[in-house]
Amino acid sequence: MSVMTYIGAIGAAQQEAMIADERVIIIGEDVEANVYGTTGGGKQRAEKGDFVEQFGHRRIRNTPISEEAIVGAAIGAAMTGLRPIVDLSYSSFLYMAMDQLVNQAAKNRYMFGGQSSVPVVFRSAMFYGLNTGAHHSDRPYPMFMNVPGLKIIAPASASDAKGLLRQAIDSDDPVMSFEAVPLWGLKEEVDDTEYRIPFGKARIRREGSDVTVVGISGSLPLALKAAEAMAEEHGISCEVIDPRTLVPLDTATIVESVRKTGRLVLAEPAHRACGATAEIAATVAEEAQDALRAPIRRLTAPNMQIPFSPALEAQLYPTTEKIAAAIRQVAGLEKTAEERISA
Amino acid sequence: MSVMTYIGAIGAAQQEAMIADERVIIIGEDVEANVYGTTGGGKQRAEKGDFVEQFGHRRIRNTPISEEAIVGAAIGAAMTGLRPIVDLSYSSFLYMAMDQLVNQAAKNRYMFGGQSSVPVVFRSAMFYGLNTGAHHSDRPYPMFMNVPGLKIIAPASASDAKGLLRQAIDSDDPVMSFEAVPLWGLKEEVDDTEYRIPFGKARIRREGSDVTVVGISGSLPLALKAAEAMAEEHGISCEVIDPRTLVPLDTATIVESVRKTGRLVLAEPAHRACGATAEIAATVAEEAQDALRAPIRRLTAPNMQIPFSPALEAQLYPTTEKIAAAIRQVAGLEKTAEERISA
Amino acid sequence: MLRKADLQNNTLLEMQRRMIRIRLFDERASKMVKRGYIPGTVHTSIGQEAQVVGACMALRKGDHITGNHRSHGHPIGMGSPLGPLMAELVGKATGVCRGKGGSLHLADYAHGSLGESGITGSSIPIAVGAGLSAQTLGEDRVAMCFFGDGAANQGVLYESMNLASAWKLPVIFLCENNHYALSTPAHTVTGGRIVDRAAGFGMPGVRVENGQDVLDVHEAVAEAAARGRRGDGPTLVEVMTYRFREHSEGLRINVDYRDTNERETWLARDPIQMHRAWLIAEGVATEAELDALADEIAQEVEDCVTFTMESPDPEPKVAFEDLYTDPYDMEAVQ
Amino acid sequence: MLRKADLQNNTLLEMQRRMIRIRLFDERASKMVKRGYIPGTVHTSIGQEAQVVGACMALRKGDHITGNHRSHGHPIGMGSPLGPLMAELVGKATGVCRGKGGSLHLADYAHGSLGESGITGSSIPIAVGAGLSAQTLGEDRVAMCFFGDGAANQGVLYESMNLASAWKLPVIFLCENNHYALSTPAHTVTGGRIVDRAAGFGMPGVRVENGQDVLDVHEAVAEAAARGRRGDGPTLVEVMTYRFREHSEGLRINVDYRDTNERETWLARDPIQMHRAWLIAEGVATEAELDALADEIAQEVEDCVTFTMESPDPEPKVAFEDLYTDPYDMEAVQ
Ligand SMILES: Cc1ncc(C[n+]2csc(CCOP(=O)(O)OP(=O)(O)O)c2C)c(N)n1
Ligand SMILES: Cc1ncc(C[n+]2csc(CCOP(=O)(O)OP(=O)(O)O)c2C)c(N)n1
Ligand SMILES: [Mg+2]
Ligand SMILES: [Mg+2]
Repeated sequence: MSVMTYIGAIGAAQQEAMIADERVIIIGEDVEANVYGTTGGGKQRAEKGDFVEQFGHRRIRNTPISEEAIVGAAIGAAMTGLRPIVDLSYSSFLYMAMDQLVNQAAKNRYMFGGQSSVPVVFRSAMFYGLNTGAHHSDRPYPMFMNVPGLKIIAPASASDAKGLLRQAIDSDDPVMSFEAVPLWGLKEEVDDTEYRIPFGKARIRREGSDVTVVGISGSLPLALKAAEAMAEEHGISCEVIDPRTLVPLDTATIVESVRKTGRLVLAEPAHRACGATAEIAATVAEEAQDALRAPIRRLTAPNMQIPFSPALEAQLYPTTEKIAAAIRQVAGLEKTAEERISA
Repeated sequence: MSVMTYIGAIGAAQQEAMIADERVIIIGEDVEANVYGTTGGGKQRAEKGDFVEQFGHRRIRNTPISEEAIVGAAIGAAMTGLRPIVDLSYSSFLYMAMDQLVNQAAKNRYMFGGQSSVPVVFRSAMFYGLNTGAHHSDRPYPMFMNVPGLKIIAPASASDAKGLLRQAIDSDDPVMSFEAVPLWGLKEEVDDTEYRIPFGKARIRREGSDVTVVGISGSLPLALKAAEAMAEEHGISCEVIDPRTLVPLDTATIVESVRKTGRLVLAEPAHRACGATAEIAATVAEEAQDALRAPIRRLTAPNMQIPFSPALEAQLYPTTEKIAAAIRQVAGLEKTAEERISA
Repeated sequence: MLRKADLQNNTLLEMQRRMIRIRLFDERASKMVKRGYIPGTVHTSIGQEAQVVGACMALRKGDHITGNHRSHGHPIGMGSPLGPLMAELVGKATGVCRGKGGSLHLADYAHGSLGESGITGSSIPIAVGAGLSAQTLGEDRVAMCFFGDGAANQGVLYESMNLASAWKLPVIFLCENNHYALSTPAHTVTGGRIVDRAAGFGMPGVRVENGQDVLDVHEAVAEAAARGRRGDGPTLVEVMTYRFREHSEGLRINVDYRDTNERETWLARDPIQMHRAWLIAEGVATEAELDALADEIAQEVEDCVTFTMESPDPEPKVAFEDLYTDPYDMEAVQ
Repeated sequence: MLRKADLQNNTLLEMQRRMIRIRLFDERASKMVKRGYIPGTVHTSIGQEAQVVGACMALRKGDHITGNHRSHGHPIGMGSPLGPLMAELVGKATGVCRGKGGSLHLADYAHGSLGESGITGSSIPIAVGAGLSAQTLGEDRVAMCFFGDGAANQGVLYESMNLASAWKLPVIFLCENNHYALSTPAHTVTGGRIVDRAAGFGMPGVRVENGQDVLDVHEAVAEAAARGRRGDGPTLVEVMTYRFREHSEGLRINVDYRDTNERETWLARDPIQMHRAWLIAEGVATEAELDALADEIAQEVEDCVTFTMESPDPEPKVAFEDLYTDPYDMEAVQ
């Protein structure tokens, strides 16, 4: 065990996988100089070693700024013997490669009747809440949930980041990794040995009986804090769940929890419409409607673009306070706006 | 009034708008020869006139196969005085232009503090259920619902197609039009004069008191048929709602209806995860959970790619029968699978 | 004439065989579209056989290709058996993609075909990836992507050319310039010449002016393949050719976008007739032998249709397979 | 020397003014990043002033530009006042984009700036669209897009060049080749020379070898603009230059990706010093006059900082405005 940051854990998983399997390569813009902090270089964020020295220029390659071709080349390489990791840096750049992600990575194996497999990982980091403006603040994982054929991980802690990414690299299917930049610095005890976390198994981060709270990616730590505050302040017992992988999505664990608590609060950093929380809420409304004792509450970024100014941006995301207020509300401690008006 | 097909109505709206405003232009692949049937040419599908003759080569332009540049150029032209309509033919080609749609069309006005406006329409047709295989069968509107700054229309009838598209062309904001190819041939009496249908107003296609049924795009006519069958066969009174525009989305009308009926069945041709029906179901679970007397039911394409073979494809979409079964189920006439097992 | 010396007679005959295979397969497919056996449409390579076969036969076993919507010729050019291809077009369980791809998405991994793409240009970087794996793993193979003059205006081509050039990957970019993209004449939507785009990306560009001559095409591509194998990087080969049929079978276009004279000039340059005449003139084969070859292939096409029509439809559950490598989980997708 | 004859003295001085404006603005912005007044980072144009100003001043009122992440120089080059730009970098209500864009997304419609783009390459087709509207509406204007040597490998550039060429649009593609994309030397990821890519797309390509000379840049771009206005279509102009600072302020890169000798050679070719010496040598201005000019601009930058620091933050509700042209509807977005 050693203490690792979230971003350090990502670097560690990459290093582990590259040592374990010669077919694993990393390509991306500025990966050689470790600009984004996950390809070694002791002085930077990733914990150990210089990947270029360790693995050579053939296995760590700087690319031109050509996201579509890079992603396509990684897919083609995956179909012919390599296991590439593509570092796409900001999630906002995924759109450049959308055709390759949706029409090739997701569809090839299916269209070709199982002839191909596409063992490739597309990593990107969601910078949000950091005043980077609308072109560098996207959290577009919900789009990709609507694309069958991709798998999606969204780790919310260092240990999950390491185990999920390792599983992703080992997977024979294309996996998108959405990493939360607000969590980059978060530290945790992480197992130094090789381990993998299976996809489609939510992690119950806190057991509870009154309200089920689901937090996705960067919203999970906020949900945990809110749950603790609610336990202390009001004795409300929250069960906090981290789905960890969005495809496959472990709705069974969430439904089971709601059957116990009867109340559901959901939080995620993506825009509201057709987000991951919409999918979860819809599934619960289908499968556990009879168990619901209060309306479901979603906390998301609104259907609004992201402004630059620090005076504007922070208000757009779920916060511990907003999650706490929603918990109080579904637990009946806080009146809804409507109830207040009619009272 | 005259009888028009759905696709004829689209051609008519384009023609009307081009006559009314010189700034309206149409660009796209093979629009001059009217290959996709909405740019005139009497012998083809659109009803009247040859657009090239009528409006000249400056206003109807064949483009290279360069979706990203075409979309970007349309955005730039819209920001500097034109009102372009971009014919992108198949919805599956939208991914090629994803960066321009998401990072430029949707964000520019916002990022630049209102300095620009982007009056452009992006038309594309959803070919599905037509054995065109996974590269030509996409119904990706849910992705774009997650992108604030775009507006989205999804007409389900000829008269709506004409009025919504006209409103889209008149709009000063970027609008995506998702047209349903399975409806292309559907005929209806359509007003020949210029009219516009405001965005964000759902159309109640059938009033009813027992079950609310929402049908999106090509699923709407199926929902109507199912509703009629249920009225005849079981005396179940369905209220059938067509949201017509997905952004803005008129959830108020749906919530109001559910408050009356207590039951909700949703149908759409898109993939299930994070679809438009997920958003609607989630909103209802938030705003009318107390009124629900049965679980919500979503009928969608599963999270599976689209196979080519006629023996395989049809089973993947909502059908009249599936919608009818769901209506019976929420109305209590059909046991759920679980109930059947436990009984 | 000189070129003949380099090629064995059986190779020269195999070229003719594969060109006829494409022709007869596509003619049959066209009929089957009209009669409703094939759902949707198909895009034939009729008229472009020399361009396809000359290119494919310049590759070796182990090499890879990717293609586009004009799709049947490429795997046939690589030597795929016809039965599973035709069965795929009809959507049968015995199709090369189990009926899940259809005409636009043929793939035959056993014969080096990594997959055709219904999205124009989209399979170009896939071939670059096959070149990348070859280089990284030290495998002696090359990859070739086919795309049209229309697709040559997709940005991904230039990203791919640049990447392959910067990394010196063994890739052949093969532009099938049949002068039109659907109803759109190439010259109306193309700035400059496609072949001239190679230079700016640091690679040789070769234009095969007589793309109806299978030997000319073969020579250019063989040279490009050799270059790739030597580690000297990619080549752009533009082959000038013509499609004899409409863009896709059954499509009717309202406008005369192709000049009658132009069409007739090209129709007179049938690649199969041209190669036949050459084979006879050079004494590689007699008329009778070539007639027998054509008959043999006609029978092969008959057989592939019989195979197809006798094949079962896929079971409905097949729709739920092959999305992931994981075992099939119906629950997860519903 | 010849070139001077074509330009008025006040234009020659205005070039110097705008270059110094960029330099002092960016130096100040850099300090404000370090001190935490500016959130995030900024990408300065220090060292590239000649390339920016020479290009912008070759345009006329009514012309349009689009830009990229290295963003401040472009609007300043077009004559934007500094106050609202600096206020934007800090996120104030008085910012040119109301504080909603920030450094990467400056736009100043009053001065022809249609917007910088944080996504590299993404604003290129926007300029093509401005050229399309000019041509369609018969307006006598041109559009220019700025992009780096790194962005020159984005496919959208070639789609855009092809489209502009096929349609003969009045567009100038201006490549700011500062030899690096972040830590990546251009030659390691670029096949061929960028300027040579023009020919294959049917347009002239011009390389300004001495991109530190504002007059050289101006001449090339003025020629390209004239060509566009004549209806002769687009031009690719590649300007060879160098950034004097790190990719972005505050960024520390672990690796010495730029050679010290190389840096020193370029630092010795400061565009502002070079133009100053030329202005004096040509008798356009005296040392004293140029010193006064620099002082004046230093004061202007002081004032723009004062303006910024005295400006209020935007009201929180401003975050909910400007998404659509429709009146603001909070309900709809929550
Ligand atoms: C991205 C994309 N855009 C548009 C289309 C529609 N489309 C199919 S084939 C075709 C023309 C292709 O022309 P070309 O590349 O020259 O190939 P050819 O058909 O002439 O062989 C078009 C526009 C498509 N399939 N994919
Ligand atoms: C689509 C996209 N990919 C990657 C980035 C990250 N990025 C920002 S600037 C930059 C380097 C750009 O280099 P160049 O175009 O030469 O411009 P310069 O910074 O040298 O002026 C990169 C990779 C981005 N902003 N957008
Ligand atoms: Mg063609
Ligand atoms: Mg650069």
